[in-house]
Amino acid sequence: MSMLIFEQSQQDRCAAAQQPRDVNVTLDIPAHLLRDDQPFLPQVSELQAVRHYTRLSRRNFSIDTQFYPLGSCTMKYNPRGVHRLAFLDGFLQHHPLSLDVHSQGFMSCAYELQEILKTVTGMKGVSLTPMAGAQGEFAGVAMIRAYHQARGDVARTEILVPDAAHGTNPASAVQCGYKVREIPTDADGNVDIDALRAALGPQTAGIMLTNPSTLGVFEEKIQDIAKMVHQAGGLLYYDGANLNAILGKVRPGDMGFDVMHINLHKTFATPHGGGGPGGGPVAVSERLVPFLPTPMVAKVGDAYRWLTEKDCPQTIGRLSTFMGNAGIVLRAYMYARLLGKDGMHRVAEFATLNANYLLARLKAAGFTPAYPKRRASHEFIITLKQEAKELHISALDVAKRLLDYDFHAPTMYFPLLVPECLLIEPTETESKEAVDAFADALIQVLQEAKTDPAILKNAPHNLPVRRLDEVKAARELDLVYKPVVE
Amino acid sequence: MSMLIFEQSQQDRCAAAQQPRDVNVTLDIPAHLLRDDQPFLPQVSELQAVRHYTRLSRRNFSIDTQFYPLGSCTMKYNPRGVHRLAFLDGFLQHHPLSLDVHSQGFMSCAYELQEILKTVTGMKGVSLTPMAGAQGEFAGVAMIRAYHQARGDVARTEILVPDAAHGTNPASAVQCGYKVREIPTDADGNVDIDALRAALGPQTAGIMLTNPSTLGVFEEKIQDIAKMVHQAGGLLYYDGANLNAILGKVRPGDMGFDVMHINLHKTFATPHGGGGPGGGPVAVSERLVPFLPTPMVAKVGDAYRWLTEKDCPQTIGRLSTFMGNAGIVLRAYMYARLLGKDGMHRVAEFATLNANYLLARLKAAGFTPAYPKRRASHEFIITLKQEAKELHISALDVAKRLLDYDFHAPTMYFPLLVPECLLIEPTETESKEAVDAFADALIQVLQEAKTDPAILKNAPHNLPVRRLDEVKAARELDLVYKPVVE
Amino acid sequence: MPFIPHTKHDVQTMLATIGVDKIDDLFDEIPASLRGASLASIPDGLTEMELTRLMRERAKQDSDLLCFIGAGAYEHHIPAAVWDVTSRGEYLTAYTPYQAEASQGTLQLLYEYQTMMSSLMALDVSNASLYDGASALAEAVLMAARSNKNSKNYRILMPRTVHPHYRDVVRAIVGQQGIEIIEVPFDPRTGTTAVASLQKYANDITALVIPQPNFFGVIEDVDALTNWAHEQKAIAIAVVNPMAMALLKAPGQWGKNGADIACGEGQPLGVPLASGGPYYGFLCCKKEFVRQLPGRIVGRTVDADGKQGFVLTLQAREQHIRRAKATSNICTNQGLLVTASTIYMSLMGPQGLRRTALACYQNAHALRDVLTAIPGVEVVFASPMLHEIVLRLPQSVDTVLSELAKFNIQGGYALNHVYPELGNCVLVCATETKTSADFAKYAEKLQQVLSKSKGVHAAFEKKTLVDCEKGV
Amino acid sequence: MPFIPHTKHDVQTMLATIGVDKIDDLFDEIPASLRGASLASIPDGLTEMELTRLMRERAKQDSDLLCFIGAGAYEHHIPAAVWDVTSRGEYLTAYTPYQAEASQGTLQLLYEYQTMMSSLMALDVSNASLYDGASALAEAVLMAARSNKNSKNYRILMPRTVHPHYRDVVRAIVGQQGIEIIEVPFDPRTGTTAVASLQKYANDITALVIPQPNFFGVIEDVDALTNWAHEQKAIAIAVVNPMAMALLKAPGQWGKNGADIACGEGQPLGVPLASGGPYYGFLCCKKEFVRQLPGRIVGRTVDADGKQGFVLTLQAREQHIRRAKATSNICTNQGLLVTASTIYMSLMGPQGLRRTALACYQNAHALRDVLTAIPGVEVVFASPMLHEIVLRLPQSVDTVLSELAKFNIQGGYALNHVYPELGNCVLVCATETKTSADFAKYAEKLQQVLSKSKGVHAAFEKKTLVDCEKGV
Ligand SMILES: Cc1ncc(COP(=O)(O)O)c(C=O)c1O
Ligand SMILES: Cc1ncc(COP(=O)(O)O)c(C=O)c1O
Repeated sequence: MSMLIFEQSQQDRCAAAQQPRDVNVTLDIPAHLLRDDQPFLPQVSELQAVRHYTRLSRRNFSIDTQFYPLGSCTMKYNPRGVHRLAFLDGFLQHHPLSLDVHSQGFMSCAYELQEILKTVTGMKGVSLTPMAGAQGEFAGVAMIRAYHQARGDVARTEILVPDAAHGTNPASAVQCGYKVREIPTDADGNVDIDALRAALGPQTAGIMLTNPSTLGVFEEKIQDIAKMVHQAGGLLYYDGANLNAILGKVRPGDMGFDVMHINLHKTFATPHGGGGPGGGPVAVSERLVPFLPTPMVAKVGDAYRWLTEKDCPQTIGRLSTFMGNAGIVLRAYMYARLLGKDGMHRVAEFATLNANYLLARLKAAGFTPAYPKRRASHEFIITLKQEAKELHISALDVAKRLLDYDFHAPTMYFPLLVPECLLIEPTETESKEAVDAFADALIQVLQEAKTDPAILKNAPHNLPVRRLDEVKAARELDLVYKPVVE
Repeated sequence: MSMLIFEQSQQDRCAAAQQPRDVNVTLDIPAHLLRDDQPFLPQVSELQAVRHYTRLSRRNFSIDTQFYPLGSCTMKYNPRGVHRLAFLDGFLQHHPLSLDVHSQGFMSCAYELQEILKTVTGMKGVSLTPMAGAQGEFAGVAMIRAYHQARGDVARTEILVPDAAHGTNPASAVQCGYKVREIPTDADGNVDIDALRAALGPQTAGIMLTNPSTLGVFEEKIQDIAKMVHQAGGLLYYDGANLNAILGKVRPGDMGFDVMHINLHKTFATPHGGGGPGGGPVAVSERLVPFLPTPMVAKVGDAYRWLTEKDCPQTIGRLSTFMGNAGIVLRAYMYARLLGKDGMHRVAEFATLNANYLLARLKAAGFTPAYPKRRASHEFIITLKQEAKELHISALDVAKRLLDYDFHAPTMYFPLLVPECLLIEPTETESKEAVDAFADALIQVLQEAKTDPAILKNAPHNLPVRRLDEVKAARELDLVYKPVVE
Repeated sequence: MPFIPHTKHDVQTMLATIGVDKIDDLFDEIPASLRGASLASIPDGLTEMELTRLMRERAKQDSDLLCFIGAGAYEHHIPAAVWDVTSRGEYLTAYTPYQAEASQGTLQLLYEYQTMMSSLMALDVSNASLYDGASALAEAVLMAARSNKNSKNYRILMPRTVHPHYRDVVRAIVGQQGIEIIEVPFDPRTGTTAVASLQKYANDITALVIPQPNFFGVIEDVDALTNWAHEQKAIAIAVVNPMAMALLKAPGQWGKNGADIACGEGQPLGVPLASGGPYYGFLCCKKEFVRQLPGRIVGRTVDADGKQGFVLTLQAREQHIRRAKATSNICTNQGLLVTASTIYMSLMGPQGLRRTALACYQNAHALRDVLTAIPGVEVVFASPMLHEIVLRLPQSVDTVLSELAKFNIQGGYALNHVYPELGNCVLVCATETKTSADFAKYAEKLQQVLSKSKGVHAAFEKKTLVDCEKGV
Repeated sequence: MPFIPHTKHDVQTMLATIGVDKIDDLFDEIPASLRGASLASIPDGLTEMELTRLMRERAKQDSDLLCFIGAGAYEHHIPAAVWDVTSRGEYLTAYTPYQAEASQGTLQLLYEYQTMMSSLMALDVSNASLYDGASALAEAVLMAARSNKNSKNYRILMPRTVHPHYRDVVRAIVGQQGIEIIEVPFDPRTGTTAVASLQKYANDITALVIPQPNFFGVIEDVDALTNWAHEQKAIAIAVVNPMAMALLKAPGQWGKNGADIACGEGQPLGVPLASGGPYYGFLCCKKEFVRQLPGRIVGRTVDADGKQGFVLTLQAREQHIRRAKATSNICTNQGLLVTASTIYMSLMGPQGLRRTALACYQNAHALRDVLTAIPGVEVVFASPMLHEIVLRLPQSVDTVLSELAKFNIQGGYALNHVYPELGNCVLVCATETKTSADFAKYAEKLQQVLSKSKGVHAAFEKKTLVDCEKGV
């Protein structure tokens, strides 16, 4: 049963305990500004609403119920304690425009997170306000732009982006008014250094990279790249989506990056929430500090205060109504405190251990790694190019069939340059048994592909719905429910 | 997957954030009193535990996910707000032995609930401590005994119980040292008055009744019965399990009852929790007030204080370590406040409306009510005696098949006197649509019984397990997991 | 209409189907004279928003206390995951798992619980919960009385070191069935039950109750007591703090043959203080007693396809089948608390539970040290203890506790009311949740309270020991 | 090792399978000079118990405040069921629903959300969320710039009655793409944007932003503004409080043809204040703009058996497909908040939402009455309002708010910093959560504060109106 909530609605029904009392008031608002129809919201009882949304939830996969080897997404355990503590009254009922004197509790957490992020990134300044990775990218590139402009260096119109980059990178660069130039990848998954050299020039504002890259391998020549880009007058942006691979082991600041974001919902384990909210704090080297987005938290003596546009005249400005996803900042802070200094580097170590172990098992079973000579970072790529050719199955089919085995599918078809790819990231919080069970399932699916490919083609079979028609969805747009008039 | 938690356990694994720090302490406890083996508890990560118990939960039916027409159990909506508010720090972290000055918040709620229960029952005194209906029955019968003893009336050794009574009634009477004598039911579901008259005598301590009875009909001669029992020197106990049928409409005190319990987890909508906790406050008429179990809450001026054995020298004593299921008392109080005076009688009205409507629909579809001449109260009985004979299916088969339709089964085989019975109670919180859908399903199952009885016999088909072997469970007792030694 | 979904139109349709005009007609079998209860004194209904405001005020009245009371209910760290998962609708709003196929979640969990609890007690089997610790002890006593065919007279030896409320409850419950409870005094120096002191009752004893740690926080010589009981052909009933059993020898390991029955309060395992409940009672026993065990029991079995599954079993012991002949009248139990405890034990594991007990031990000793550094504050019993200790104060314990209350410190449980012989004594507890800052705060305020009222209370004598030896 | 389940034995087996000796070998492709980040300044890890203690202290510092601040974030009653259900692991810990078959819960919910939000705005379609209200307005502006083929110069008219932070954010975001934001002053008597005042900008306007209610809590004449925009062939962008749309005319109903795009802050619909986030931005539009709509969109379709199901659709607008040519760079959005809002709207229904708006109206007026009864406290704008109002104080607003803070009263938002022309003015809010007792308390303390410091502040003049007319 997946009846829509509207189909359970009846005129004049309501969740009565939730309705404010009827007030008898004469409005001094002109009648023509008042609404005279009733918005089409459900009219259901409290039990109906609770039951409907409880039941709907059970039609989802989630970390709390399934293994989620989703490359680039770092789907790891989201500590329940952290979620609960963020619901403490003092945090939850705290108005964002409270005076500083009424905000010291929250500000102390934000301030300390700023400091922790500086340490783990090797950077000099941090602003927590960006509300997701993509907004962090926007902020970062905007700072690159502000930096060049502040120096009168106005001819830099291009941002370089490897072809393996996540879609947000070019999109963010464009949103900052830049042109995007793609740099190819070499056979071992590294940036093609010659192509990079050729692309660099006085028009280069900077380059956006993640390291390890979205190909699951560490960019070995990163220091050379940094030197080349800097010599050309450009700056280096680090896409922090893969920070989990190196947390506490290697620091982007030490690699030569000037600016980066951190996906709190990945490395710092704040829950993904079915697509958000996340957090995308930015960290910068010395020279970009003046441009950080506001507000930030400063500590003066024992007290904390907000830094605003007034304190930071060169800031790229404000990116959110208040200070970004404050509750996510709080959760990331708590997670950092739970890990502590020892816990940080274990994240990268065990994420890498799990990935390399899973890779070893899959290799042994006959799967083809995209970069067979390379170590896996915290993730790695399997290409099903050959299986696709021989067995006429696709990465999509394998992914859908995995769902039947009660495993979330890996990331498919990203990065775009690897054909029929699965990007697999087990994360450090999954046990060896879980990783083994996933490997067994994938091996089993490969076996099925050989003996009974139809079972893949028609997968999933065990889920609330069979394979969905996305083409129909896009062609015959049905984006809002319209009641059938009787 | 329903792997046991122990099967996911590994020596030396743990949920590290939950472990207290290792303390280095020399114990001055004699070595022979220390444990030298490790208890067999799971050794799992936090994610493993959360995932395991989250997944397990999904193998349950519940009010939040299904309609539950479970007669005698009053499975209605348990307001989420009430549950959440009971988790406020001031309630949750409050020690039961706190001084009165630190307990005024809780005590004010308990006191007001006592008053509300007096009003809705028409009784003179209330004690909240019994922890479920059965303990309330125990307390009630113990008070009857104490009453007779206090009057030197020591020859009363028998408690009368109708044959339709719930099993707790005779069991509680026995636990109070009484002999139980059963009274038969007449053809219309009433107590057989002649049999009752014959059974009454100087040995009669009292009678336990519920009204409406567990047969789903109102005992029409209740006033006569009260008079007869009282004349014989006995007292009347009201089993409050069916209070939902008359809440705010009729009061047990007015019917002539001397003592009763109230199942807070039924009428007052505290969640059943997969089998508890509940609450079974007792309410009594004037003459039993001195015997109420302690502690109770008294109000002195603006302050609240505990009444203990010292204040109540004739009390039957203490039934729980502290004051019973305090958190359930709190929830029931909140529910009562949400309903308020207007909400109370609507409970009975709409519970009765739903039951009679469902009965009407089922009658029209050819089902046989156990008492066709009677109105349903908040519940009613269907007997499948005829279907059993003709189609060779049982009430059990119908119940199991209903599970396939995503409805919890009604209560089966209770009361014992009606063959192949289903005791059906929709409650007031279910919508007409839900009641209709259930009726449709039951009608459909009856149809299946005619066309394809095997589908019933082998039901359920759509649940995590097929029909379970209870005989094997009782014969080859497997009550604790023993690891397979490799 | 809170929680009632019926629209006017629904009501009309439904009444028409039934064939009556109005809802009140459905009550027409009820004598008119009985109808129309007056609810005038009940307040008007509140919205959830209004209720929230009210309850926040109420809760606040009892908030922000620094608690050193134990005495049967203990403040422990509870991982957030415990109640987050326990509060899922599927656990919270499910009924008793009579329909096994639709209740595999709860049933498997209970089977896991039984396994954990049996192992913690080192006994063969466990039931799926009773109401609370005190009523579990009452049930254990009844169980012993039913089981012990050697004893004719239903005589139960009950040390005074057992929680006084437990003793009250046992009296209230088993007293109705002609069982005699004989209270055994404690050794005033050690605060324990000496085997020697039992000897005079050594005649037709049905059962001996053995607490560990006992109400005073003191560790009893459970081996000797268990052996003594068995020598008398009495049943040995352990009543223990389950948390402590990760560190102390468990009932099944006591003496030569182990205690026969173990029971107690499950609250320390993941259940919040919550004004005293809901908690749950646990009850374990050797397998030969299983058919006398009251309460629900889950067994593992198979389904029609041979797949593993779980059901309630041995139901023939229970009231809904056996009625007047049932082992107990219990029906609704404390399932949800067991759910929480099972998740709690899974998160703590054997190491976490043991470390918790050790942290309690360490903190209780640290608290003892800082409090007894105050002149006039003394340790009463010279015995090993776990997380609670009896201290004698130089002034009226009730007054001191009231004064401490003004600083929002809950200084402990005054013993004078139930143990008159322990006049100025207080039972003080420190669990793993407390810090040295907390101890310092307590000590500071206690010192302040004591010095303030020194003059007033100089008249008080230390007559405790004398009373105690009289065995009041 | 918090959250890492590996036993020593696991690690050994895994390393052996990989064929290396130790974990560090797995990092051997990383230049040695880069390895070994110093984490010395990060504190040691905490257990959850220790963290709980710490965070309770922190939270307490910001607790127990009586809040009359609105200014873009509103304290409303949120039914407990909203976050109880939203916090279920299946919503909380799910990823973006790219694998549609494994995400039908979230997808159906989003489809329901789109339906509710479109209807609340009286527009055809809604996306599935943006970051927050301010960034949603920035996206709306970008959308208008992409869509309006009549306008060449990307000129956006932005009334100063729009939330100042929204204006800052729009500048920071769209400023990078050469879009000009022209700020329009407000009428100092009414606090609204007069159509007449727009006329001077009437040349190649891309879009006009129309707030309702505006930042001052005042109700704008949205019909006139919308019609004016359409006369200029400009796109009308509504930025509204969604709660208010249950009472006030909705964007799609404004003027002759309705606003084209509506956006705003979703927080009032079931999202707690929480220091400013996470909230979510909503964005709705007429259907002709749907391919310019940024963010995720869910569509209804069928599965291989023809059964109804839901998928993300029109993904070709998004960065993961269209990359540099995407409608926006947004990827992770604010899904969980939409989950909460959808449940909230289901529980409130049209009546609950409308009554909430009415209760706000009533309370704000009651607060106005009690505060303006204090000598020197005056209403600034003579206009209808909803739940917020600008009041002029007889003394320095910063000082007064600081003094009120000492009584744990949050008296409102000081306007002098962003509107220097509104010198001593404060923006005060009262939602349905406040009671007359709250208003009385505020009034009492305000009176007390004002009379205490009267002497000191006598020198202040009322120069507000003058400044304001200068249009600072
Ligand atoms: C490599 C990479 N970069 C950037 C992003 C964008 O981050 P967000 O979704 O938080 O905006 C992602 C998110 O999946 C990513 O995987
Ligand atoms: C009629 C009746 N009486 C008594 C009881 C016992 O109540 P409890 O389960 O709360 O002990 C029940 C419970 O189902 C019942 O239905």
